[in-house]
Amino acid sequence: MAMPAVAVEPKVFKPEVPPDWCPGCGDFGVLNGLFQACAGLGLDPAGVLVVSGIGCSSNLPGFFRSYGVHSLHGRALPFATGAKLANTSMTVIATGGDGDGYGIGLNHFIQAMRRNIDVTYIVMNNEIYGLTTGQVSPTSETGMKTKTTPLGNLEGMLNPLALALASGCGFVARGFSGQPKHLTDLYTQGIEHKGFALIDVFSPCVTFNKVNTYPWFRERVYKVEDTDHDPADFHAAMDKALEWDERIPIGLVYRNPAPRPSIDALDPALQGEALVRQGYTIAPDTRQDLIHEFM
Amino acid sequence: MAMPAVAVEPKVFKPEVPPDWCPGCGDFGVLNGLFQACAGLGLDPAGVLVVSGIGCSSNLPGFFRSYGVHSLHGRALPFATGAKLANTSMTVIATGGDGDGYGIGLNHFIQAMRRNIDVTYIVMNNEIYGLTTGQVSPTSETGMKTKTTPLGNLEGMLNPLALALASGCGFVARGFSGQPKHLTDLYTQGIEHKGFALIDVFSPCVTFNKVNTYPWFRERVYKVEDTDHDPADFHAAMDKALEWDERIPIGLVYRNPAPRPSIDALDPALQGEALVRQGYTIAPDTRQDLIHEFM
Amino acid sequence: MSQPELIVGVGGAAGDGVASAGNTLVLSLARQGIAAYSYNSYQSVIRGGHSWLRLRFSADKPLGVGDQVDAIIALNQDTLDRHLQELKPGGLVLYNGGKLTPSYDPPPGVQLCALPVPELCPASKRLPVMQNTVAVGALIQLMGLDIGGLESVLQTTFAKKPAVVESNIAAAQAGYDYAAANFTPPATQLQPTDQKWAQASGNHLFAMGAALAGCKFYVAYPMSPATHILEWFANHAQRLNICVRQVEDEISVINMAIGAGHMGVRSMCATSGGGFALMTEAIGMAGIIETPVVAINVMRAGPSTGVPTKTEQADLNQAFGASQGDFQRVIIAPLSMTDCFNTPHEAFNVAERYQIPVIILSDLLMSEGSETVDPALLDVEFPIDRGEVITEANGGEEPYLRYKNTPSGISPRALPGLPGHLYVSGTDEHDEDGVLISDVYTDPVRRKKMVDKRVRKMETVTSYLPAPELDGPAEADVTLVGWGSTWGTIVEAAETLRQEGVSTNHLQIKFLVPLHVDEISSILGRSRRIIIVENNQGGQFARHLRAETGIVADGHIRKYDGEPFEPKHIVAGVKDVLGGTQVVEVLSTEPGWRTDHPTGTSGPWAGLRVDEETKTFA
Amino acid sequence: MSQPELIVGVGGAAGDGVASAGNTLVLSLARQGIAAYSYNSYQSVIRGGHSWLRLRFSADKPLGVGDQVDAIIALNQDTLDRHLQELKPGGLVLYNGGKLTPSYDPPPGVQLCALPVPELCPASKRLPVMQNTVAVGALIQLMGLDIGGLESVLQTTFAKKPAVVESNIAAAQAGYDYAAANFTPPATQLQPTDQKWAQASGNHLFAMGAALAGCKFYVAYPMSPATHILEWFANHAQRLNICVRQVEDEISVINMAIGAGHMGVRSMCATSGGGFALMTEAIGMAGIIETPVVAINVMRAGPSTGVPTKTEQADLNQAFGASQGDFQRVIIAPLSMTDCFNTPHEAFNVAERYQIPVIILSDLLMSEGSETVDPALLDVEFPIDRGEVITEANGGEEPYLRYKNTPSGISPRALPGLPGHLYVSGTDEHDEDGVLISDVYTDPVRRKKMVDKRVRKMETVTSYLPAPELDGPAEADVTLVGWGSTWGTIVEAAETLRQEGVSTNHLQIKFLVPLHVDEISSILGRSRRIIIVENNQGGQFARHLRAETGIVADGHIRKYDGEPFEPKHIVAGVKDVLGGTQVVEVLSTEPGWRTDHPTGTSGPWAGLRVDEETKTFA
Ligand SMILES: Cc1ncc(C[n+]2csc(CCOP(=O)(O)OP(=O)(O)O)c2C)c(N)n1
Ligand SMILES: Cc1ncc(C[n+]2csc(CCOP(=O)(O)OP(=O)(O)O)c2C)c(N)n1
Ligand code: SF4
Ligand code: SF4
Ligand SMILES: [Mg+2]
Ligand SMILES: [Mg+2]
Repeated sequence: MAMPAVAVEPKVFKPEVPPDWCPGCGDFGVLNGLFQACAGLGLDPAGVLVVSGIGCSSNLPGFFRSYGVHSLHGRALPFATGAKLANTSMTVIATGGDGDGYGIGLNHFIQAMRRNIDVTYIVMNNEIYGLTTGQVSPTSETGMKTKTTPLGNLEGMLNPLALALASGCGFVARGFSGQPKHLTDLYTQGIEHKGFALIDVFSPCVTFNKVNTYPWFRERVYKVEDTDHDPADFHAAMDKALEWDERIPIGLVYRNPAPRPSIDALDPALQGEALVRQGYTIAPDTRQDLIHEFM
Repeated sequence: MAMPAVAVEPKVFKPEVPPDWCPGCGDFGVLNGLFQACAGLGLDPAGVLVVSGIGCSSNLPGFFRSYGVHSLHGRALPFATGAKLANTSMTVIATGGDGDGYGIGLNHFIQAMRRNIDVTYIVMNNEIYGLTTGQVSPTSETGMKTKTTPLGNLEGMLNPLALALASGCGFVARGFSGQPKHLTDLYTQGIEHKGFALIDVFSPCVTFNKVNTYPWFRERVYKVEDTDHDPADFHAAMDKALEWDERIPIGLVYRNPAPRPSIDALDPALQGEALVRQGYTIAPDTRQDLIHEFM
Repeated sequence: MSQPELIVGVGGAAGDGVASAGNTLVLSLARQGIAAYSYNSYQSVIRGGHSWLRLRFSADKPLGVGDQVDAIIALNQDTLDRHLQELKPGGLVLYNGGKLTPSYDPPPGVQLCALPVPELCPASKRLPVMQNTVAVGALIQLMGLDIGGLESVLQTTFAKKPAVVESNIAAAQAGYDYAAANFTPPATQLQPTDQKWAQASGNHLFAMGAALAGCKFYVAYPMSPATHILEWFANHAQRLNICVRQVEDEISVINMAIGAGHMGVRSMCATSGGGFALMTEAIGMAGIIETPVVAINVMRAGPSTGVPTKTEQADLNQAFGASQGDFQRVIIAPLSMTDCFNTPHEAFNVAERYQIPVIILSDLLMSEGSETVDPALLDVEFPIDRGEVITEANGGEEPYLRYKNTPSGISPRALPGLPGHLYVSGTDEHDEDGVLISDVYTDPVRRKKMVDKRVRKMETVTSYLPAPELDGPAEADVTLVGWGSTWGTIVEAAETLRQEGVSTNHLQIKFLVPLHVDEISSILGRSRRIIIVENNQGGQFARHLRAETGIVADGHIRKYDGEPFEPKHIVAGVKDVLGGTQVVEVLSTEPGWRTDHPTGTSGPWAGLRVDEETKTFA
Repeated sequence: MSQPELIVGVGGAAGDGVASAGNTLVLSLARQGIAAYSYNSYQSVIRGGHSWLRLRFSADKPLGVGDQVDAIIALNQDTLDRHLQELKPGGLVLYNGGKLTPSYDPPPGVQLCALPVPELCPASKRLPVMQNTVAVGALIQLMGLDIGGLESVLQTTFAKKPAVVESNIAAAQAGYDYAAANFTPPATQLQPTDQKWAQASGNHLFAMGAALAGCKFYVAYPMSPATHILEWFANHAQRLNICVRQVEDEISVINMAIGAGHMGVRSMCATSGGGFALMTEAIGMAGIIETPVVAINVMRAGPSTGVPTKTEQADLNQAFGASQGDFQRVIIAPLSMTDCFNTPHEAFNVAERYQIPVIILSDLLMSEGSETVDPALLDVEFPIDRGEVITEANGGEEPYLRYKNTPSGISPRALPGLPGHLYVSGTDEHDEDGVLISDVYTDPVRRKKMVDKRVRKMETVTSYLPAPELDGPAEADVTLVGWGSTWGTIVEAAETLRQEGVSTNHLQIKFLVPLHVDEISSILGRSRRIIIVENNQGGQFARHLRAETGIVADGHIRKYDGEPFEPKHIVAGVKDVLGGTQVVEVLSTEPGWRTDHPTGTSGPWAGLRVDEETKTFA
């Protein structure tokens, strides 16, 4: 797909169907940022595939005008990987929630980073299971009371940024849906990054998470771009990833200055035309060679 | 189970069935170390449960005299977790391979560390799929030729120690089956640690991994115990975890100086008698209360 | 049903208080000895949308959701617009006349009961949900009941806020009095009784039933419509000393459950179809290592994510085909919410006695719907059958054979931890002592011996489990056959058919695997016309019945539009079958309805109508 | 089989070169126009253990592993001890007389052919595997064949090492000459022909067949016995420009495969039972989003990990019940290794035409065994049927309906990337345009419409797929019915039965779902006695056939001891059925065998004997 460098109108990506998220849900901001970023990059909706799992957040492809897939809970990344490998000319964006990506889908998340597939992964991290109406999530804070932890969560809180760094991810960022411009910027860089890009987004669930609310985040988040943080420094990035206190960093936490090529750039079968545009036939002499291996 | 502090003979843990691993397989060393450690700790075989997945390494419980389970590929940790929660008086050890624990079972591995279940996890990391005769593993080095990567592995190498640190694991160690005494020591500490303990063991597959052989490791490994490494220092531990070069560290890489209590120590239902020893009946007045909630 | 009954629909958006209005109504009537059955058709959005709760009341316990509604409480305009048309002749609709106006003429004989809520309850201006109390008060009056039940419920509900109690009681009284003065009560009036009723969903009854049956370990991953089981357990874990955990996925769930079961506790988990798919591999593990475990699959409309808030019975094939190879399992489908309470105890007993996995198939109708239950039925001490469990440490003379080849196929089970009985359980085929057979070159004899041992266990299961019994006259023109949750609705349809002169009896199957082939064949062998009723498209039970018994039904009544059967669907379906149709596919809509339950009064599908011929939208 | 045949067993430990000796033998004979079928019973250890490769040779292509062996090459003492007893009268055993001695008397009429290997090939002292070449040379002589084929194979095999070629040819010649001078050839002698043969396993033929059918994406996680498909693809990925990936688990595998299929490439994956269990959830996704994908389940003996190196046909229930809800799928079980070559092309065509998941059921026998194939059969260009795919960008006048409610149920498919056809595919129930139905309050009409649309697709599938045909006389006393890999062995058993005077015909089923109910019912309706042969305990196919057609077989021949059927098992089984047994359970052992294939000559089970009555060990 030829990517016109000319920006288009964000409304190009707005479908007729309006989102049915709860009024005030953080996911609206996530979606708006994506309209902006794709428009800014001048993407053609027909050249974009958005793949999600299952969850409130995973309803996003239904509210975005492009090709889309609303797949299975936890399986957005494998689906997106297969799709990208089959058609490397598409811009592939995977989206979902914390339960989807860091709970049931965690193995795929880590391996996708290790594999380094050229997919931008946007996780709407509300630290709760929204669609199923308020159960504990791997990213729920220790001690948090939810429908399934009435006495408080006894488990540790999963740290997606630290895991991403430990998994060799070349682009690790965190945004906040209350800061839409900043978010758009992170998306833009993530989509442009050749290889797996993680954008974890604080996207408050106004209905079921009464702790990590908009004000809660507003009080705490600060942009690493406003500090002397060097996103090329792995150790500094790990420090940022571990910061979870009165101050919580958002922004581009890490970008590998010498990133490994993505798997789609390495696989010999993918260096010519996209697979979907290749013919089905194998030349008769190749066929003969294959047969002779059996003789 | 009362744990006699008195050491017993290692042969107590040796069953009649001899291991059928290939002669020279690293897993022999792993098993021997376990005989020694359990004997040194004076454990009673009837109070030990060893749970594995599927793989050459996962055959270990069959060669160890205690209660044992040879479960499903990748599922040793959930099985072991359920078993430990049901009977907290058992010493529960989970074992398996790199494919088992870091491939198909990776999600459980990360979440078990986050959950902090009191299980000691020994991974025989031979950087290859042994039982299925030599395919690439998540821990195979980039570029490595295997049966399924004839042109060399295109993916990044998974780093179990870094992931363990990023997942909040309180005890992170690496051993080498060529250094049995050191290994025994790590096991002993791991079993004694209250909470999840990871012991990743270089256990060469002499049949299918022609790169990461005994000599290859012997040339490279050094003990962090022989350096001024401070296992209480998270950042230093992360540095050790990332070291993979002419020199590769083994030993106790990290031990949280203020470890979180393990989940079995926190769950209110587990603070009395082990669940398996509790009666089945619910007092009539409690029953009445339950009914009244519906009225 | 000999006692008078009334069906009430409460409609509104999420946030309008539909569920709590319904709950108040049910509890108020329950305290006056009137039983209820309720089912909520709701939308898969967290706020807004539309929710339609149907409540059926009678002194005789209602067994299902019933047919058409007698009365509606419309909490918003949308409800008026959608449901006014559905009222029975003689029915009535209650609504806040200060806000809402019907947008079309009601069906003939339907009474429009506009409540001047702003005047009756000035507080409703600040607190719009007060309108619900006014309407409930009015409805109770129209049902012919005393207001005392409602007052006592309001007292319990707001126990900690006396001012709220007071204002609500005033609102209720205002509605009650206004209705008495201005509206005509329906012909049917309910009679209070002395019976006490508890009200609970199938999910909550599963949970409580399991706890009373000795469940000590419950693990799950949230999935509708099974999540409320987890939530009940989580809320009672500390008090009942049950280890309750939510973990990373359903694979972990089932493996933990089996791990706990293996150590000797009664261990259970629940999910819905997609989560159950992920559990299947481990179900096979439980089969070969012979570990008791109970897994509940609360079915919802599939395939795949499907319609997560709608009901269906289409996971029988999946339960039957769960995991590779031949192994032993039991599949049970409880027949009602009350039966959900008993099923875990039966499941645990059969699981432990035969050392097998047991799958329970429930569905959204039962799990999210609720019914009133005689509290005496819940006040039971279940008999516990753990099967052959070795509890004594062994002297060590004889080696212990965990998988001993006994005549019954059941090998006495020592629990890990017991001295003198060390063994390793493996998912590979193994010999009696647990040592793997798969690690030898070939061993046909031992392999067959061990398969046969496990097969033999099932020889006695059908006699251990109660056989199904025919309901109704021994001889009849029509035998209705159903399974699981359709029980109550079929009972009622059969009664109606008999009243209408179609002689009908009824066989409902609870134990699906193994099937009581002899008993069923002998019952159905005497049937003149067999009609199978199931809440799916493919006829999964019909296939199972044919596969096991060879019986081919004469007709099929199927429904797979997401909504549960109503008795009238079955009554009409039977007539269609008698008229020559083989497969009747029932649809929850009526020709002529203006909205056909469409998707909203605004949005792209607004105002669409069903083409009555083709059942597609014009 | 009219042409003479010889069955050879090659036995040794892992590392003794069993497979390469067998391969050399097969290729040598293939170059002289003699066909072969081979199957290896091996142990699940990487080194040591025991391996027993059976090779069946004839100018007429053998269709199965055959019955008893005519000749043995014993590469170690263990092989002599175990298998000497199994030789047919007139048979012979070749072994290194310098090392091995029979430990018991051979069966009457069996020739002991001790080769003085140390003298014939002094190099064997340094390189023990040289004994294999000596033995192969000797066997070729005894078979009545020229040594030229063997020489040419040795030349190709060691092409890069002339010295090795030379020493091997010398060793082969020494064995050949020694046999000519000292041993008596068996009565049966093979005749060279001009036919060219290729030799391949079912797994390799799957892979090549898929590649020739346009497969562009292959993804897998290693699992025996399916791994060789992945390895073939990995080795040919670059040359054939196929994206081949090994990923973290089978869940990822199937979701990636569906992701790729969704974009428009022909996409395939393979695994065995346990891995397939993990794939089931996504099979349902492919069903509802209507994405073509092909998943192979190479069955091995279950349940659970079971006996990973042994064969069985017991995953039909799992394939049938894969995933929750009612949806459309096709299940195909190829009939032979050669048929494995054709099956992917049929699977892709039906998957793409009907936009459904297709499950292929192979088994260890076919996938790890191999047969010779006429190379002309492999030199084909498969017809490609992609179904209705939209390739032209749309002007944009009419909105594109991805799930259009067409009369055929098939909705023309635009591939993502094409301008003007934007859509979102969801696993929730959706309307024709892809917009979710599950997000509305209730929509029975649209829900039913969409289910019905998908159901309708299957109306034409059976006519698209070839119906099974009866083999043998139209009228017969016995009709043998099998499915999948048992085809060849049943063909041979039927022939033997006819020769022995039992009039027999045979129906083999390849397309299991949907079943050609009409054709099968009409064929079997004329059968006098139906006997179903299947390689499992539970009779999964018998159940399926009864469920779909109502047909109840008169007898069942089942085997679930890990070893494949031999014709004699079926012949004897038919006689047992004719004698009144309903279910014959076949066991691969013979009363009186001293070792009954036990687990080793050392270790705890050494020297055990089978109690002939009880089939247990004394
Ligand atoms: C296999 C499976 N298990 C469980 C579910 C039920 N389920 C749907 S969404 C969800 C979690 C949602 O949480 P998250 O991913 O954080 O998304 P959110 O709704 O918070 O945006 C779950 C458990 C499912 N659809 N599939
Ligand atoms: C669900 C499932 N998928 C695949 C397999 C096949 N399998 C068995 S062991 C194994 C990997 C073994 O590798 P590893 O865990 O590293 O153990 P090793 O043999 O190297 O010790 C695989 C893929 C299986 N048993 N189950
Ligand atoms: S429940 Fe929470 S996450 Fe879901 S739409 Fe509402 S606010 Fe958003
Ligand atoms: S194959 Fe490798 S891992 Fe397996 S037993 Fe042999 S040496 Fe050990
Ligand atoms: Mg969430
Ligand atoms: Mg390994």
